[in-house]
Amino acid sequence: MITLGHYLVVSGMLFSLGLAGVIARRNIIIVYMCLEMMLSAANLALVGFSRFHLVHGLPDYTAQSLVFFTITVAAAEVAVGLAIIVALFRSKQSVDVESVTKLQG
Amino acid sequence: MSVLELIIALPLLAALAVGLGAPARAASLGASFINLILVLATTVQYWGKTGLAFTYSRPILENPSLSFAVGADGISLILALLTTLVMLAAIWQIEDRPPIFYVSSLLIGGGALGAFLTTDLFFIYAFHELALIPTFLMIALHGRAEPAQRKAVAWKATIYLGAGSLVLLAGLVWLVLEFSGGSKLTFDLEALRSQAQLNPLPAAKQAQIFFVLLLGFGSLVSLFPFHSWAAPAYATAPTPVAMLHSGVLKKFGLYGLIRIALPLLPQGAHVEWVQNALLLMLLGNILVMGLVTIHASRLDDTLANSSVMHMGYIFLGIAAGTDLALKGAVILMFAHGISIALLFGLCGRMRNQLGTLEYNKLGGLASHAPAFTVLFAFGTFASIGLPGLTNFAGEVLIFLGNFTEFKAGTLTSLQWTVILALWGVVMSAVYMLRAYRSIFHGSPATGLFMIDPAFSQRVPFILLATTLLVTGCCPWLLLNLMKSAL
Amino acid sequence: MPPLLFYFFALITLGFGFLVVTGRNPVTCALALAASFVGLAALFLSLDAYFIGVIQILVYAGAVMVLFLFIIMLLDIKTEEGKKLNLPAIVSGVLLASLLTLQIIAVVGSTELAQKTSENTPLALADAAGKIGKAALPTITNDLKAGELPDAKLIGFTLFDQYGFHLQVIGLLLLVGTIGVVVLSKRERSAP
Amino acid sequence: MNASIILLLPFFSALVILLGHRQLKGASVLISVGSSIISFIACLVLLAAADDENNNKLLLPFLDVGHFHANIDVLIDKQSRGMMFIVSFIGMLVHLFSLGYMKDDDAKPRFFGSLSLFMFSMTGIVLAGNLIMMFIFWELVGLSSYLLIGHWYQKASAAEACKKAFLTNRIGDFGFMIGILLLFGANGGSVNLDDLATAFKSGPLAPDAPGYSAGFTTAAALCIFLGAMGKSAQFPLHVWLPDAMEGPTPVSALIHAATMVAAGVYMLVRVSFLIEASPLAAEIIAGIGCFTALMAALMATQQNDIKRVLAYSTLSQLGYMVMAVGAVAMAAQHGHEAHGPNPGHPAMFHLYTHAFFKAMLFLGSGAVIYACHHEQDIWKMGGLRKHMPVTFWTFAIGTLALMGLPYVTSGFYSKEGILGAAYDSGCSILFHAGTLTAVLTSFYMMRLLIVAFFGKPRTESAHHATEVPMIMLLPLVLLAIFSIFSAWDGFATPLQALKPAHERPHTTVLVASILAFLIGTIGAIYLYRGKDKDPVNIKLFANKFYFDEMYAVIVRVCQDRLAWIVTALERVFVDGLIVRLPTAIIARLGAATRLLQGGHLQGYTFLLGGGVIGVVYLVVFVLPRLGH
Repeated sequence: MITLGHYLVVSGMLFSLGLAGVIARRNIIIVYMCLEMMLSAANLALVGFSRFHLVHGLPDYTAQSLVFFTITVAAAEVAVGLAIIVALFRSKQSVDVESVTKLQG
Repeated sequence: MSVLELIIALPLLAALAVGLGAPARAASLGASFINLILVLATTVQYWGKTGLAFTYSRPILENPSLSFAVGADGISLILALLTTLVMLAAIWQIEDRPPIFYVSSLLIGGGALGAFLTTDLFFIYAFHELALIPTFLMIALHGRAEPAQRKAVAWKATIYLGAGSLVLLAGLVWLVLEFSGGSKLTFDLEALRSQAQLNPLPAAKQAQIFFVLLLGFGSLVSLFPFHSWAAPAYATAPTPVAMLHSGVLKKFGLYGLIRIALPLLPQGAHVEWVQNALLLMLLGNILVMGLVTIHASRLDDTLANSSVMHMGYIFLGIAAGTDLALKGAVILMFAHGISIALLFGLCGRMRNQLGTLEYNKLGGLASHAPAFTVLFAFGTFASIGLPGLTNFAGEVLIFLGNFTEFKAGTLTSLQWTVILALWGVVMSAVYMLRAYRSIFHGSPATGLFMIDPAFSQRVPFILLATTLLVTGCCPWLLLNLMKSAL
Repeated sequence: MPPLLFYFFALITLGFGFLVVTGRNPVTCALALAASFVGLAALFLSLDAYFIGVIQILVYAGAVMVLFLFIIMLLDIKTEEGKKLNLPAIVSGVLLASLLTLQIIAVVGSTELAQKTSENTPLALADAAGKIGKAALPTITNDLKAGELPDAKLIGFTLFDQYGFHLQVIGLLLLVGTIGVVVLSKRERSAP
Repeated sequence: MNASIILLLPFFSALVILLGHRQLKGASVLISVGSSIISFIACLVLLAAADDENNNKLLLPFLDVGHFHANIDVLIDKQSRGMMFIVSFIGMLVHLFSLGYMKDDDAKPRFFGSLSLFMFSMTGIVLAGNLIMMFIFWELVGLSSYLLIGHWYQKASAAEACKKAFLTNRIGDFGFMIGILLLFGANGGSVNLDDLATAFKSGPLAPDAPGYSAGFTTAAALCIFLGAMGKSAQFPLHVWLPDAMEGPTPVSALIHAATMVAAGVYMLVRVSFLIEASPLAAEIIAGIGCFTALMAALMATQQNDIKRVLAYSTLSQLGYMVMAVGAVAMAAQHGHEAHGPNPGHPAMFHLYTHAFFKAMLFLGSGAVIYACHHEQDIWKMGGLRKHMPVTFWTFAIGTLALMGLPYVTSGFYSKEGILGAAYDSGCSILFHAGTLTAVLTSFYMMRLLIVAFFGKPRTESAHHATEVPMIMLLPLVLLAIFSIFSAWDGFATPLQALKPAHERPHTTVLVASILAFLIGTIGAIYLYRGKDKDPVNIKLFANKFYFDEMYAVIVRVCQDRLAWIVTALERVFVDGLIVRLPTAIIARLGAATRLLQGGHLQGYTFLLGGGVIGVVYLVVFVLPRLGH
């Protein structure tokens, strides 16, 4: 049977995939997509927990509201992020991560 | 208001006055001259007394009982005498130099006097730090070599001595904590001393604290492994600073060991591993630095390294810890201070007139500058340890002090070290006579010649040379000051 | 929800996720991401979170992916990706990912919480109505009595009942986000 | 009282000369000569007192710490009286001689100041009551010999010679100090000579005392002997004496013939109780003395510089005396006390006769050099007999005394005494080597006499040599008288004390010394009569067994090379380890931290991920096991 563990494992694998993508890829857009994947992996875990942690016999909706908030924040973030990428592209003419080392310590 | 406070305050006030624009040479010379008279008067007054005299205490803090307490016994008076003599000589031989020279000499002298004459751990440490700062400044600003190297040497000395003082501070704090027993923290040396008699610490702990203090004081005094700051610092330091630091300030570490470490931690030095470590280090001082000095090819390097080497003998006296050896150590501190100051002063004068101190470029100066040669001869033969000059009395007492407890059959490790250290006496003769021979004897090198300094310039060196001769012929003058057993 | 379907959707999500990470052409990555989000939404549904599942598809698969595609097209990013493989980065990425997955599997495996399945934690819809308390709206209690889960209503209720303030903040955030986007993407007239 | 006059007068004269030589101009010479005359008169008064008990008076406090006292206390007994007479008498004569010899020297005040300093330190050694006082004056004598040898310091050879002399003496003093320390420790903190003597007989160091170790006594004896070796130029430390001839000749006469080099032997006789206490040390001392005597005699046969010949003959005679000290100590071991009623010691007897004729020979050679305008090579002299009759006759007497003309000269009696002591010492080699040295001595002295004074003048300067002024002849004549009569019984009463008992030596010794004299003389006459060039040419002896070269190599390798290596090591290890290593570590750390803010994105995420994994691992796996 499908246990909570299965869901958590899937969310973990999805998260590590996203993390690997962020680390391995050089194109900022792809990095950004992997970031979105990591976020949604977190959502999966949250929904999993809300289903299996019952409050008055019902799924725990606080978790789901948190998922709701994450989704909205992710959306806002994507918008701003892409705007930055556009501005970046205009000044550097490349989306390569290596070129963006202005913030060197 | 004890006379000692006046003695400490005088040079610091003079430094302030010179800083604010008073005529530099007149003020500083006057201050150091009066100071010498005062110290001589107090020594005469102290003649025959034992223990602490002229004590006066101004309490400052209650809980960690801290007070600006002054007091002097035989040892601190001898060292105060050394300080005032060398300070007068160092200041007198400064000629047409910016006032910073006078201010720094006064500060170093005043700091050293403060360290020797106060009986409160806190102020002993504070005055020593006060005296260190001008040394670094002067090496960095007016050192001998070109700026880059001068800065490097100044940096090295600062960090080294800073680290040394930190280790020392750690040791002192540990010591004070150990003796406070959790109740009232006191920095007063006398209180600590009585507490040490009442309930002495266990030998193992004493050994540990003693070792930390030894490392702290050792690196201030260029004990063997921690000596690499000394030679370059003295070689590049301007003459008055070199005279004062190697002659006086370096003795603070040893004074600290004798005044603080030995009475409070009597068994500290005799625990097996501490004694072996100390003996190895001081042998390194004597034998290794002896060879390094023989290898030096310039006069200032030789003098700087030789002052590091002579510290070995004083540490030998402290390692022995017997009454004879400690008094010998104090006399040798006094004698080495005067002789090294004399030599550094003359070496500075030579550098100004000749421009170079390389042995192979010099020669035959005696025929041109006889008075200078005689003064240099006094310094050379004193630092070799010729009887009739003070160094010998100190050295012989230290050697004898190590042989008081003796069984005919076996030699303890201490006595074997003395026999090895004795070879240092031959080595010091080798490098000093080589220096003397290559500078003064032989035919004059082309172009390089030196005329005798005018009488007024010779006075400080004559002053130091006569002290060496007088206290050399009758060392009982110094010994009677230290009647009380150490 | 039969296990087979779960595995199928899990496979879709992870497969397309893998495709996103390894894809050469950004466009293919973007579409793969959309597909992976759909798979994910299916998983949400399997967890009786219908509202969230729909939202996932609407917001993520819809809006976010479209935005990405739009940007990719706008910036006309060629697939010059294949120039050179940044080997150390890839290796470290893969290494870290596998380490993390192993760790998660080990952690999940070791806790008994993970053993819960939808069978052994059934939703007690009937008695939930009583327990939910007076403040609940009649619509919710009627649906509960009728035996199905008014998911959207319940979420709405919790959102507006407990997290009202947070909603305002989120609203404000979105507003600021949009203004920021406008400011950022304005072309500087006076740029030299 | 007069002991303090003898001791302190020269010190004050030296001090006055040092301080005021510019104002005093010529007067400083008179002060120094005056002080030597007054101290000689004071010494006569001291001898006249002739109160026999050994009075040990405290003159000056030096070091008193608790119960330890090391003061300038004076021990006056037969031995120190006799030695004091020699020192002050010869010192006065040398002062008078150098008035003439150093007339045209521009640094006269410095010369006479150093001479007074020497008289002060030599008197100090003679009158020393404890070993530390002896050590103090030991080094002061070393200093004055440094100043006197290096009088003409402009000459590079003189500068090197005085440095060499001081350093070799310093090595000797190194051993001497260790000996003093050992005795100081063993004798419970007192180094007074009388206490030590009693300690060896009955006190803690006596053979029957508990914890007695023969090894320790030998070690102490050999260390003290090392001090004597440095001063009396015995075998390993003999290299400085021939080079010391760089100094003016009166200096050689006073210091390197009569007094300073004899200080070593004087000290050995002073501590003879120590040497007798350890048989092994006695044998070693006798061996070294005998070897030095033989070696120096061989070297002397091939020297061409008049002063070098005399220097090597001094070395040889000193070897004789040290052999005598060893032999007497060995004889004492075998039970039969060698010397009779009065405590004279054959070594001391030879020392004081040798002091007279050797000082006379050196002053004679000084007169010859002065006459031949500073020419020192005997092959450039010749035929001086006719030009300088008085110098010739006094020089001849001195040579015959040194060679030991039987029954006439004092040299014969004292050499016979030593050969007798060697004979009864129970070790035949000593006696045979001693006789061989006697042969060689008469050989090279007769060679010197013939080549320098007989035959015809070989060079212009020898041809024009004229007799030296009266002031220089007076000391020569006086010393010549003493060279002959000093051994006769009635003559110098104070010196009688130094003569050993007169039981007839064995006939073999008598025959041997006469034969040695004859063989040497005939050999020399036969070989060198009327020759202009040295027929015998043995490279080994001429180059002094290549000791100087060997020592130069040893010094260069052992000291300079080692110094270079040690400096390099010290710079690498100590400086490196304590200074450069920490600075390098800190610099490296700095660089590493800079890496963290490298600005590249992946780095951050990687570290982030790594951190997460670390924390999870820690929390989930490690902590529970640790029991938190």
